[in-house]
Amino acid sequence: MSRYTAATDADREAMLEAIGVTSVDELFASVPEGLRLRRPLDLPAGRSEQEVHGHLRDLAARNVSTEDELSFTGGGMYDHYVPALVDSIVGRSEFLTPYTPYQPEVSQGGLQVMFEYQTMISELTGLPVSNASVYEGPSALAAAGYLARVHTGRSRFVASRGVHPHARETLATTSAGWQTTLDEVPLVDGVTDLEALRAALGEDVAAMFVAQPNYLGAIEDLEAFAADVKAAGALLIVAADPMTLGVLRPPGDFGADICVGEGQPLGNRLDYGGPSFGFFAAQQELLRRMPGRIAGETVDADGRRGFVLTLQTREQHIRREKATSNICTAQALNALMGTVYLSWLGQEGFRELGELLVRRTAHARQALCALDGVRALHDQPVVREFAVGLDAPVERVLERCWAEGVNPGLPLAGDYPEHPDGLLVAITEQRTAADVERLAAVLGAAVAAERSGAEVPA
Amino acid sequence: MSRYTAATDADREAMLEAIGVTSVDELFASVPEGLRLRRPLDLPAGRSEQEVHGHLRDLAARNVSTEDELSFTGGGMYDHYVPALVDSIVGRSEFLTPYTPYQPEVSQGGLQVMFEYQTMISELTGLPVSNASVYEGPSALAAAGYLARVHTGRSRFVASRGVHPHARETLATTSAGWQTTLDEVPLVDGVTDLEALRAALGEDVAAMFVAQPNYLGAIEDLEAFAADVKAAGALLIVAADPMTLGVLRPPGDFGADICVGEGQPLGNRLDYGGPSFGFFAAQQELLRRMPGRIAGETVDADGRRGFVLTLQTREQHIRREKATSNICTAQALNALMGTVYLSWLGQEGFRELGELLVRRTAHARQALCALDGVRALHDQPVVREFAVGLDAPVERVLERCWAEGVNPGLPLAGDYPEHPDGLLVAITEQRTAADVERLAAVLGAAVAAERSGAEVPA
Amino acid sequence: MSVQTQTPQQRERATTIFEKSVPGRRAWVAPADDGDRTPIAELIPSRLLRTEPARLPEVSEPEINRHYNRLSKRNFDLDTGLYPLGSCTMKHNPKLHERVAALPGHARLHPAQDPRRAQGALQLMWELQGALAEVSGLPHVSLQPSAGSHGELAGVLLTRAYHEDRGEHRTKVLAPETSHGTNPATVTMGGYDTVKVAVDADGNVDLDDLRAKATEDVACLMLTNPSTLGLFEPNIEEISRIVHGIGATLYYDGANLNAIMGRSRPGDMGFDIVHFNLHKSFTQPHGGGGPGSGPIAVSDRIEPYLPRPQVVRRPSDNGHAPSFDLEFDRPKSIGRLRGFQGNFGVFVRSYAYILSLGGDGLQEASETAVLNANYLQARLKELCGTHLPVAYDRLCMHEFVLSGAPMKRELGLRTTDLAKRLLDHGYHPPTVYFPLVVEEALMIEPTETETKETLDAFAETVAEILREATEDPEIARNAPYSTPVRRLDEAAAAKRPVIRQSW
Amino acid sequence: MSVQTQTPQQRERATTIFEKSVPGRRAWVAPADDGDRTPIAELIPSRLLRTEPARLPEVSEPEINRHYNRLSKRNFDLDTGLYPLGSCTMKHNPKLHERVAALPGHARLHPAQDPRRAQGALQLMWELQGALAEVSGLPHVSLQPSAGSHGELAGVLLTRAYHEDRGEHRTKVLAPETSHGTNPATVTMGGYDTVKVAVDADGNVDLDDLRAKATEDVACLMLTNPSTLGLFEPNIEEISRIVHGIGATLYYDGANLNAIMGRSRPGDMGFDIVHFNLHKSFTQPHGGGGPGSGPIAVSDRIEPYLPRPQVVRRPSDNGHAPSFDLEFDRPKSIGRLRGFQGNFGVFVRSYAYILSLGGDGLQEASETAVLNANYLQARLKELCGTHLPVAYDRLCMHEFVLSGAPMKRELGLRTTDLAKRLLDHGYHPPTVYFPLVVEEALMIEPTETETKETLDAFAETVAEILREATEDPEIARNAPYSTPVRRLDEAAAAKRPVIRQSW
Ligand SMILES: Cc1ncc(COP(=O)(O)O)c(C=O)c1O
Ligand SMILES: Cc1ncc(COP(=O)(O)O)c(C=O)c1O
Repeated sequence: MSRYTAATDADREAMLEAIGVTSVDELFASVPEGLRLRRPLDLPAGRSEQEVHGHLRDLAARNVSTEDELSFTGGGMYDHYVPALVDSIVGRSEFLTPYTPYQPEVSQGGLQVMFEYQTMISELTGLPVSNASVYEGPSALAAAGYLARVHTGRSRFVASRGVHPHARETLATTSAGWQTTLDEVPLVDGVTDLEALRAALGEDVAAMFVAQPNYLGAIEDLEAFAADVKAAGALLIVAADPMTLGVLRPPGDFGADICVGEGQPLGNRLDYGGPSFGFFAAQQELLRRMPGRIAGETVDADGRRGFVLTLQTREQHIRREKATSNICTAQALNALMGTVYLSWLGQEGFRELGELLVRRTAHARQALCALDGVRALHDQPVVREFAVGLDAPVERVLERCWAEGVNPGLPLAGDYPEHPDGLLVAITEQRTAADVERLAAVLGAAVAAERSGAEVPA
Repeated sequence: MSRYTAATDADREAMLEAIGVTSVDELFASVPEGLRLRRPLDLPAGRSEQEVHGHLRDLAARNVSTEDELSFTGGGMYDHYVPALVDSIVGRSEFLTPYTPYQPEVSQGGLQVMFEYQTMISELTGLPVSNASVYEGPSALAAAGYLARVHTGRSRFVASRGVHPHARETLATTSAGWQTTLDEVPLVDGVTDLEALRAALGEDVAAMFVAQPNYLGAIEDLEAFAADVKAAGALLIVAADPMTLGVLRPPGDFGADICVGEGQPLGNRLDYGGPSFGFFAAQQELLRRMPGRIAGETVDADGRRGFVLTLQTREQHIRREKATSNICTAQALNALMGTVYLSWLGQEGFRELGELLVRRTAHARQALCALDGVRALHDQPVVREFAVGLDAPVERVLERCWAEGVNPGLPLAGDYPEHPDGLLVAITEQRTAADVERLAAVLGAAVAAERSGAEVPA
Repeated sequence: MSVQTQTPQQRERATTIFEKSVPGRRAWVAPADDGDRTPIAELIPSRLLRTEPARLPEVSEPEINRHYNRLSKRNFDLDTGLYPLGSCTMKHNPKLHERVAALPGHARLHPAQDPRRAQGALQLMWELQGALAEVSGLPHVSLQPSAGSHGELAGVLLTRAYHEDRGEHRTKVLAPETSHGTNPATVTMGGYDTVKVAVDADGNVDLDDLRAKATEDVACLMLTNPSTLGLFEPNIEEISRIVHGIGATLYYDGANLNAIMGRSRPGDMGFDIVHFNLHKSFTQPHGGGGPGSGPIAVSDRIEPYLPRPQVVRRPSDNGHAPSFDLEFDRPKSIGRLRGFQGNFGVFVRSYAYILSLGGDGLQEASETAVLNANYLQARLKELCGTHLPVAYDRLCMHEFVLSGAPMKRELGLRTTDLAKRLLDHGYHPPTVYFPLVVEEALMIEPTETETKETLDAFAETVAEILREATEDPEIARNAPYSTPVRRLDEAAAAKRPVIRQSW
Repeated sequence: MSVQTQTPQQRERATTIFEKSVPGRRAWVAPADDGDRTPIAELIPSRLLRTEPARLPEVSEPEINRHYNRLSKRNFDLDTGLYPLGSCTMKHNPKLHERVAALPGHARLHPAQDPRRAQGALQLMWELQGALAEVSGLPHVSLQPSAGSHGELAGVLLTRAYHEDRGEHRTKVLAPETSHGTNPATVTMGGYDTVKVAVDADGNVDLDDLRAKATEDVACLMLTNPSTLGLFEPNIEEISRIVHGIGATLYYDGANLNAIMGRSRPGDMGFDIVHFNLHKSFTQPHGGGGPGSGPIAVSDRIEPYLPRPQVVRRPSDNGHAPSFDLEFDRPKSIGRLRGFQGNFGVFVRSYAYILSLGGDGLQEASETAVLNANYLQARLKELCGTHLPVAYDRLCMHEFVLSGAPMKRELGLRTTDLAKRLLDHGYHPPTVYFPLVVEEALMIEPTETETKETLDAFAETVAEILREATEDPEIARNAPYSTPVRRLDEAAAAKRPVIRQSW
């Protein structure tokens, strides 16, 4: 008997007899001779629960997590505190183990959560309709691109260079078969270059993509774009960090057509990058072009309120090649985490937490930029993340800081060669004022040491 | 609004009005003036969830747990692997948050678990009746003493020195008002001295207490006592380590009247000593003298099978001063852990795990006793724990081993001054053969270093 | 049309784990061993070995999981709805507490770990002791007792030790007739006789009766304050004078502490010994009947007798941080009450609770508990006062008691019928038939974590049940209808006890 | 007698979290700050700031907890009972996996952590890649895709890159008419046209039709094997020859891999690209519709185009253990399909599963899945064969498809009626109305973790429902009766969509 199965020898015998065969091998008779694997799989033998647990604990211990160091790493995913309430709710098997609510009568819990989630995302983004989640941030942006391509019939994308590098790359990858091109608008002073954007727009542009805040942490002035993009007949697609929407004016208010983003900051753990969820909200007229599941309210045979998956004629299992998307299994459980988290923050908490981030980030930015050899990469207002330039080799400075148990952030050079000395620093409510002081001390010392040419400690 | 409450200012106003008072202070008018605390409690201000979590994580990090070192510590509680299944089941709010099943119609889950638990304990101990758990091991033994006192009307207890020191002390503490005396029977060769026991028995003896295995890990030959104890008209009370009952003949088979014990080894975590559970099983004729809750099977108004708390006329809430015990809140959740754990081990697993312990312990005992300066304290057969003597100061040897990340076990000197150089070493399935080798190497080196007079490392 | 209107899951016939057993099935998989196959009988003499295996079930892991998962759904729980069980303080159990208790540094800390290597745990216990001392107004705390009644036993044993140390031998313990059953039961276990003290028409301790019974052979008076009627003893100062006048100790049953945190302190009232129910006032989840924890706090004169070991803080001699230790050398100690250091896992949760709320928060918790109780009392009086009058009609503390006597008389509904009918409406009923001084008692403790809307809905439901009963009392008399089982035959269960599976 | 026979909880009216909001209530408490009260408008220009707060609910923590707890009880789940949803492999989800995924070293590992400081995670991914390669018989694995259909998209994009690299421009992708909806949907998103290939009377790919459609402009054939009918493609070798003969790629939709692990390998069958559904064969809990994970394995010729970054192992130069890294420098890569490295939390679970079972265990899992499916098929044939015949009556693999056509004709019961009536009996129904080639299809996949008793009881229940329908088909036609809501008006929902709360 393998793990988690129940068939005893006696069971197997009785079952084979009922089937009318004499061996399990017979059940596989339809597999052509030549395709039968005639050896055991070359994998280690099974292990007991305690051994598997021990092995994975050992592997986990070989990672430096945000529990092991003072981390200011962001760049799309953030080390926010995930309340125990979220764990407790998503740990309930009734949420954890069912599949997509194909049978609504026994799936009202999950369906109502989707409905609540959609409402919250709609509130956050200022857009009237939201689906029930897509995979994650960058692919959500690509999905928005697909919608724009189909909706407008146009073949050119324009993306701000402030859009997350992963999202721009994902759009490029995914659109390989769409016969579209992708132009990039550079940043000036940390934000999207308005002149360049205007120049890039045209009648063939399906969509303009911009991030709020952008990858360098700067708040984009969406108002400045919106009219031009609209005038060109293109869709304005905003990739927003949801955690900033407690303080920032929502993209919908500026006339964005679609707002997508990475949901991880909302009650999802880091998990080395996933699973999290992507959100996808849009203007009403795009509703029937949306990808993914959408829950809707209705009534049952007795007039009782209930929820169902709705507008399924958009979806692959009904419409097949005519579907608005191929997405099937998405991220329902992660969206639930986001929903519980937003309930937990509540209306006031969501705003207050946003304000806390703004203040603490402003303070950290000031503290770092006051250090010798550290300067702001731009002066734009920021919410929770900012970019600095170091007058010292970034990699070596980082290694010095790591040795002190501090991780000051992400180097920018890889994705932004124009900022070879750039460092992206993120703040969450888990980083206290004292932590920021420690960051300043350690980073300052590391930069100073590099500038003085001292040896890097082993 | 304090944490976890909901009354807003508006709520409070409306509620006070409905009550007919104008302030919360008025609600406390019945507290005499002189007894009102006129200052705030001198406790730190409340903190956010993330701060409380952080503070407790910091405190926890200042403990050396069995996850932080290679531990061979036993002596009543053992570092067995607790399967994730147990956590998952006891984490369900339906088990976690209700109270004692006073309303059986909405408590069938908890009641049936008690019924299953009672069956399992009965199977383990070989005794026909079990209650639904008491606090923990030592107080279970004291509770058995109380039963014996009341049942026999006699006033002397006789306890083997092999009974856990905490249990002997708890019996002494608890019996302060019973007008009983407590005599101790020494150990010879690691087991209860039969001659001395016989000499100690008499017509005034209410009960004889013995541990199986005893504190030094030795298996007691219960058969040798039973007849004498019975002949003296005393109750034979066995304190058993339940994890050994997969291999050892159950106390009931030897004619024990009561079997109690510490349930921690059965799927309960260490938790620095609690909460765990005590089990309490007995012969049929003692049923109506048992302490604690007992679940029984019955039928409902429609003839459906169901479970209730039964024989409640034993209990304090019905019988008050005539109750068989004062116990009220006990350890239902911990007994549930034990029940799920025993289901998980299953009939074969329970035996196999016992056998694994026997073999691995025999191997470890052999390995340690082969070391220079280490000898067996006794040669009795053992199941999962054994005692050795060191030819070096135990405290200093321990400190050396700790510095290597190994905790070889418990010093005996405190509780058994007759073994000033004694060390009690426990094995669980979490300590592999390689771990035992490492123990031998580290302990051997520490003893050798001490004997050669080397400095203890800082 | 014979349609099935119950979910099978709800009304499925109870099947035990044993009945799901099939020989040869299993969940557990052995960890790798070293290939040692030595027969056990070579290591342990056969006559000491089991011949027949303990008959445990043989079930696969998915089926064990389903079995207990389905069983769980046959319980009502606090996370589902109101659980106003009087005297039990069923307040919300924060999920944070489960998280911090599960940290490996807590959950996998061996209780016999050397104190130098368990500094975090000892500091936590020491700080918890301090907080409990502050809340109770009594300076010395032992965390050892496992639950409230264990704390009571500690209190009685401390009283005995205190008196014996002074060469006094006393034989009686007083307790009011409203006292909880654990009080007299504890007295008996402690080797004393219980003497019942009457309560007067207002529900207070009858001072004359107390004076009459306060003789020199009395060791202690055990009191709950607020009482089990939810009323603050207005004469507590006088009671204290009487009890101390005869040299007895005054014991505080802390089950009702949730009424007065930050507002009044037992120590200031004159109590010598207090127990806390951490599972009540300090929100340990009740676990279906435990675990709990029953720390005690005592005055200076009782301190020498406290159980051992005691957690102590030792100042450091060299300017380092102080260290924490277990003190065993306490010559007058009554000794241990149990193994190791107490229910540490419970301490972690209650300490987290105290940290979360702070002093102000604890006070506000009590204030809101009292506000909620009075509000619910007022609403029930308004809606159901005729049939279910408040037993002692005045402002209450954190709970109150209704009498179902008129309901019984006029509607033919007993308190138990009302309770069972409440089950159909998704409420856990209040405590019933306690305290004994109130006929057909219904003891209601909403706690501070319930909302006004919940209290309103509950009051309206009770009113609705009474209304329904005026039309047809049979409905409630045969309730419940919508639970996994209906009323159970308790008499049959007790008469011929089936308390284990025969299989 | 108008007794209430439903638990209120079960039939309570749905109330959203917004409807529980009361201004001023809250759960979140701010962590201590440094007293900074700078107005936000001094830090960010007002015109960029929100003027109205996002209307999130205002609810206390205990009430949020109850709200979602109660909602959870309105879901049926795998831990409660049989969930034989065809094509979805609803096998048991071991609790161990949740434990190991939650270890802080996994759960709190930042995805942008320097690879040198995430060696445990990278090693885990590398080892998982190796295991998936071995199971599939294809040597190169990318873990990046987020779910099965994302893996399909990767496959189509890889096919495009492969052909374009060879200067070929192809426009069509073939898929049998039994294919899952994600296949054609993916084809469209990938910029190709879908061409449907017929299946023959035995449920196999119609080779003649395939040959006819296998033209030079075909880029790929997407195939599920066993097919969505639960049948192994007996002509897979010939199919492979045909597809490769025209220079197209052969894509394996891995949703049904649970049938053949350790028994047969897609790579050996000639597939170029495979996706895995880790949430199916490798038991990630389905989460009410995700998360999942859809790694792909490919042959040597496709390898250069794999998404980036790729997890690689680098031998160490100095005798130390090898190290693991993320390789970005892959010039022919199609690029990223998403952010970061994929659904790592899912990898942890599936890796734990593979470690637990080992090679033998995976094989036995598949064998038992096939055994269970054939047994259930046999039982249903025996008990219900007249009304619910097996669509393709032969031995099946891990699932099988019944046709409800005779049931509809003779009893007036549609497949959906049977499904709804199953809900009353505590079962999740099978997949219905798929695959499309079977009239009134019922697609049943019991998985290997179910017991014989469960399968027997399910078969008997289906028989019982049919029996009931011969007497009164209205019962099933109006089912369910015992669920939190009864049949829902989906048409109304779609006609006038209410997809968010207006409040
Ligand atoms: C008033 C009162 N005293 C004492 C106790 C006993 O406490 P425990 O159940 O913790 O032993 C209780 C609890 O039920 C109680 O309500
Ligand atoms: C046959 C088949 N192919 C593809 C898919 C799509 O997989 P996913 O839902 O993981 O995107 C499914 C799952 O529903 C399926 O059953």
